[in-house]
Amino acid sequence: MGEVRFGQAINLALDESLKNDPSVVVFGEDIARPGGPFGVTRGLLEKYGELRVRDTPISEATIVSAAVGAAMSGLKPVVEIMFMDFITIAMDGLVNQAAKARFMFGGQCSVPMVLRTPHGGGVNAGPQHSQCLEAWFAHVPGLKVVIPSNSGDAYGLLKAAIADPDPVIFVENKALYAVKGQMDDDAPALEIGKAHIARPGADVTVVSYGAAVNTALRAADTLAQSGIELEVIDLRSIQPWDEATVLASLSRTHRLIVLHEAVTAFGVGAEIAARMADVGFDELDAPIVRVGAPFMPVPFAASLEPQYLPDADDLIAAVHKVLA
Amino acid sequence: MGEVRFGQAINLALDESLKNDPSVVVFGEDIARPGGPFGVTRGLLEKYGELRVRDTPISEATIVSAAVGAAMSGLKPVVEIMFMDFITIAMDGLVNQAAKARFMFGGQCSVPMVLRTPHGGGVNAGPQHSQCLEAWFAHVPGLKVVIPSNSGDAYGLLKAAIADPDPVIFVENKALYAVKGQMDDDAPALEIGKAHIARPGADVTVVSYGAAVNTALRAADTLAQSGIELEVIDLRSIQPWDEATVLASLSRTHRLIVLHEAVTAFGVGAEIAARMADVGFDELDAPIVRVGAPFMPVPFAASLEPQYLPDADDLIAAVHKVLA
Amino acid sequence: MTSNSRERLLGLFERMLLVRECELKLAELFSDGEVPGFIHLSVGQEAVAIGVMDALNDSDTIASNHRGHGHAIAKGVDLDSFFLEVMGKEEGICGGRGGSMHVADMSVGMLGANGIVGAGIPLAVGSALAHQVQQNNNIAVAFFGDGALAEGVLHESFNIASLWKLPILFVCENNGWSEFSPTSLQFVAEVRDLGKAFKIPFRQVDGNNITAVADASDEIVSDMRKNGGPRVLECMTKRVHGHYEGDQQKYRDADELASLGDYDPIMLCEGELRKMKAADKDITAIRNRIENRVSAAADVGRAGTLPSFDRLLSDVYTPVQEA
Amino acid sequence: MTSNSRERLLGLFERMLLVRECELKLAELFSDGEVPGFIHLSVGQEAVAIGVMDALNDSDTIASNHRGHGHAIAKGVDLDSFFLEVMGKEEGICGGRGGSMHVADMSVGMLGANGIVGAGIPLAVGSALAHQVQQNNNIAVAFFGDGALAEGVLHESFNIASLWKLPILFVCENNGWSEFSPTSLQFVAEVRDLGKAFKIPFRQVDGNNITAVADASDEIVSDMRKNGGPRVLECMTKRVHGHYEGDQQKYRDADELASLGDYDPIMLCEGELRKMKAADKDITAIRNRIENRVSAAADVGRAGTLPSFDRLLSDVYTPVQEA
Ligand SMILES: Cc1ncc(C[n+]2csc(CCOP(=O)(O)OP(=O)(O)O)c2C)c(N)n1
Ligand SMILES: Cc1ncc(C[n+]2csc(CCOP(=O)(O)OP(=O)(O)O)c2C)c(N)n1
Ligand SMILES: [Mg+2]
Ligand SMILES: [Mg+2]
Repeated sequence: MGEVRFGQAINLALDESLKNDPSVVVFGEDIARPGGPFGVTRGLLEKYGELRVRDTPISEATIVSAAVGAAMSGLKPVVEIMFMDFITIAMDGLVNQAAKARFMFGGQCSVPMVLRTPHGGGVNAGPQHSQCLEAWFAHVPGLKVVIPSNSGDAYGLLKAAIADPDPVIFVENKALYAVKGQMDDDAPALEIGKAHIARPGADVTVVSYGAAVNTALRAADTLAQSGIELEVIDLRSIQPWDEATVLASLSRTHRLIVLHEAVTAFGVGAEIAARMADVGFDELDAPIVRVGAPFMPVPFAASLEPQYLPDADDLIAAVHKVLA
Repeated sequence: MGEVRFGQAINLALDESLKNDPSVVVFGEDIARPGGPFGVTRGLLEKYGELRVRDTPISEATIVSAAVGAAMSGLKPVVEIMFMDFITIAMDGLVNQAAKARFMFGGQCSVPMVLRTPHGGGVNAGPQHSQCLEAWFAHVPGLKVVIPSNSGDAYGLLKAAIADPDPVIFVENKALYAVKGQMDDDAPALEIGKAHIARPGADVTVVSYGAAVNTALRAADTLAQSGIELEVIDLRSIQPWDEATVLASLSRTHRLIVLHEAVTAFGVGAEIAARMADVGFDELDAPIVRVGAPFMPVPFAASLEPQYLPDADDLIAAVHKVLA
Repeated sequence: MTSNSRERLLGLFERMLLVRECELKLAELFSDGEVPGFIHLSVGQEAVAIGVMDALNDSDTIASNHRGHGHAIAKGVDLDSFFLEVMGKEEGICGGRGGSMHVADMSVGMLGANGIVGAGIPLAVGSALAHQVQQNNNIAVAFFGDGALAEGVLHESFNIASLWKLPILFVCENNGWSEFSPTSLQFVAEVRDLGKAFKIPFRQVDGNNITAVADASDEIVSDMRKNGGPRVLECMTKRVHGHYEGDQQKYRDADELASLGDYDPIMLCEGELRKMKAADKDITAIRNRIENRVSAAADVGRAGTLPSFDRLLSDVYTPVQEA
Repeated sequence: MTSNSRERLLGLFERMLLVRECELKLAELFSDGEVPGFIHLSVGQEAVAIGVMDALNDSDTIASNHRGHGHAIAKGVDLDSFFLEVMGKEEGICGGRGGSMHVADMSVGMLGANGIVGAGIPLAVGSALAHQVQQNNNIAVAFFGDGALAEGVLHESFNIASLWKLPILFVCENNGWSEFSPTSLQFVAEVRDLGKAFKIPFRQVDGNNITAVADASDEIVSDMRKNGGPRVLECMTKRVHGHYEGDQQKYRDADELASLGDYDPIMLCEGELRKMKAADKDITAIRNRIENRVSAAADVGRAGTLPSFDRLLSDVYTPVQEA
């Protein structure tokens, strides 16, 4: 299939899932007639009709809880929350209903739903349209959290998420939508919970996910010129996350950095670091360093946001720190 | 003043704050006429009247956002969310409004509000009435999170929280409400962000907060009999948390365990551990071990909940592990 | 009055009595320390659960709330499994992980009691959406109290249900109280006016009159199956016990408490049956049957095993199917 | 018609024009790449902001939404600080941290635009609660669009405001669209009927007629100051530009788009002024004054400095006062 944009890869995965499984339905704000605020759901209404592809009112709490009820009644809903920041309104359906139904009902049912939502900055959208809140969901037993870094993974992981019997939060970095990437029709199916070594390297393990993986790869290119080889691990999913792959890499490099766009404090990196400071302790030759956003809301101004967002330079500085 | 119950200490702090500051108001579900689901707000309506102490409808989202608007308009609201699990409905007011107002408005205003809410298990209240979700809020720049472990601290910290100019989530472990503890009228005022060494000890640092501190103290008593001395640090607040005190302790003991009732994965302990695996790396003589709840919703049955909740035995096992 | 209608009323009577006796038994077990946590009894409100469920099929779905024992039993949850669950036993319908506030039975379309006030309402909307997409002519029912009227999801759900013409019946069990506060201090609107605003046909019935509830439900549900779209049914009823078992209800007037007996749906139904000349022995037989059934179920509950922790982790996520 | 009413209308005209010209200037700056992020213009809706604000004092408070430039300017945010903010400059009213969707000015009771649809509504409820507790005779106003009607907080806020008789004016700016979807596919109820259900006095006005909005607001607000309690005002209006600047509006009928000019509140107001025999030179003087004012403010905006990152961390929390 060649190069496709990240957003289009998602569209293709939705299209294919709708085509192959009549129980898949898609709903969210402005996703049907208008084709989605980022154009990601374009054409689906025309192909699959109003019964299965619906625009909703601005009622996030009910949209998400309705997806849970629908999932318990035979459908596989894929719903969209337009910006991850708005998920604050829809937490009950995710946390108290979707995540717990299977467990608290003693395994009687699964809740096969996917919630797609864009996170991240880079477009000066300001403090209420840029947050990365995935750490919240990784802390909630019963939810899965998947975050692709490129078109091919977005396609494969979204198909896996829709096929998954449990509730999956599928997070799309909005700065990636227009980015092109390789997508192979005959790529093997992706499995949620398996990381991918995006670049092998012997000196420092860099664990990342989502758009930040690309930042890591850029830093790796730069550092390679001075003979430092990063091993870049793309987690692909943060709940569950692939502890074995990270530990194996750490056992080779003995140095660990975690990079993500979210606020560092109490972020996803904390769990990776904490876990490695336990099970990987004997492998560590240097402090574990986390690179993420500073502890503040995402600022709006053109001069502020780039400094706020963790970039390749920040990672390179961290690499020098763990190699010092 | 002697021994008072944890719930009564909170009542006294509310009473005193209402008495001394006319801008303090208290509202929540069943907190006025009925005196609160746990009796914590008893007598306040009678003393301070309907204008300042109000029962609300079951409208958590609006209760919390109204507190934000009121705080921006001259009041110091103290609102109650009856169980921390219900905070899922009120996230927007906290995360997108209260936490960000000061920053995104360029420091024009503060949002002096307190949200009181009980967390924790121990009363077989089941999966939707027992959660410890404080890690979410610690990840949100702009919020403070305070969690007392005993009556005296509850009193002093709640007064500090109400006096604080910024939004504070004040978390009360519901299993503590009936527990008595020392409360001194002339105790010095408590400062949010300062930890307390609840028990000094040379062998292992145990960092904890809330009711789990008492678990740690029990384990410390037991271990002391076999000559193992735990240093138990009561964080008192997890955002901000007192990194300096933890690091200083680690520099003495060289061994670190974090204990809390919340789910271990992506919990508060992850941040403490991650931070110490960075700034405290050279001090560490053993893996950092976290003791918390397993990755599942809180089960209901009498035989299940006690096993779910981390206890002194779990901590003792962890101590043996880091001393091995 | 036909013997047919008497037979029907006897059936409804028996089912209401079943709910009542189950809950009174639970109250007993609770005070004996055999029920962990807390329980909310629907004593006095049985006509709502039984009357509405009378109109439903097994393939219809319901979402309930914290006061959901009646809904669960009426929808057909096996009685033994019900007691086992509320008592926190391994053989319970939910393996003892949920308890009173989380009884569910997917096999009879009972999507769960709920610990979060209002949360069942949008779940039922989703279930109705599934019925609509699957074009299976089933309906979904949301049961909620007057207290839940104040939650925003009610408004959102009314809107979406009406906009999308979903096959959902909103049943408000208005018992005048939400916990320790009277409705008058909680909610200013009438459900009727909300229904009208959202263009959803509304009906209010005496929720303590089983015939009224059952007849209204039958009419509404057949109308829904024929014509589609949502409906609202408000059932005016009385909460007899405390908000939770053990609540002394000091916040209620003595007069109000004293009058509750006059509204007892089971007593009223029995009066009706006697007017219909139902035989004493039939009523006595029902009483005996229910008593035996309930005490047998309670015995099964008592004899259940305490769940073991080891199996728990495997139900957080769906186990991967082996190929 | 008195010269008094002509003077008043000239004032309203000038203020509407100020909002219009500011937004058109922003559109220009935006396409020049001088405004980061995205902006939502209220072109065509100016009569709502100006008309309502005409009835308010500085000490009254408002909470706004994503389409809040008009509200901010009308409430009295300093124009230079406004441009500086939307352009992301250090000297902006919010130091460039918020931008278009977060303009706020506490000194004039503007509690902020808001990026979360519906979120301003319960904030205003809280502000009204503060006014009530402080017994200061101020009122709070919530501005929101028809799209926000579908959010649950609206329902909760109507209920609480009515229950507690809070001094809050709910202003729904109904422009028929929420983003790219027409209201008819979003919300089935009439605001009027919701107001009635919640027992809040309701009024609907032609939101493109400045006199109608201003008169209604004056009457409502003086009534509120005298008699307390909430009110609902629905202003029927038109969104002329896209949802955000750059949106091509392909989803709107050509006819609808073509007709928008007929509803322009500024043109209508000018027609009204001419009927009142306002002098050409007065109108021209206003146009010139506004043009100069706006272009001066834009120049100030352009000349502003880019904020430096170092100061940011100190505003996440309130700095501790030294004793
Ligand atoms: C979101 C949420 N808020 C508050 C509660 C606590 N609570 C449980 S039941 C209840 C009152 C419900 O009243 P109503 O809906 O009328 O039901 P009833 O108890 O009268 O049957 C409250 C406030 C809760 N469980 N969930
Ligand atoms: C909670 C939330 N959901 C969705 C959005 C995305 N969004 C921004 S504006 C808008 C439409 C709002 O329509 P309306 O309230 O009528 O205001 P208008 O744009 O017409 O002025 C939407 C869906 C948002 N900002 N916040
Ligand atoms: Mg009730
Ligand atoms: Mg609109």
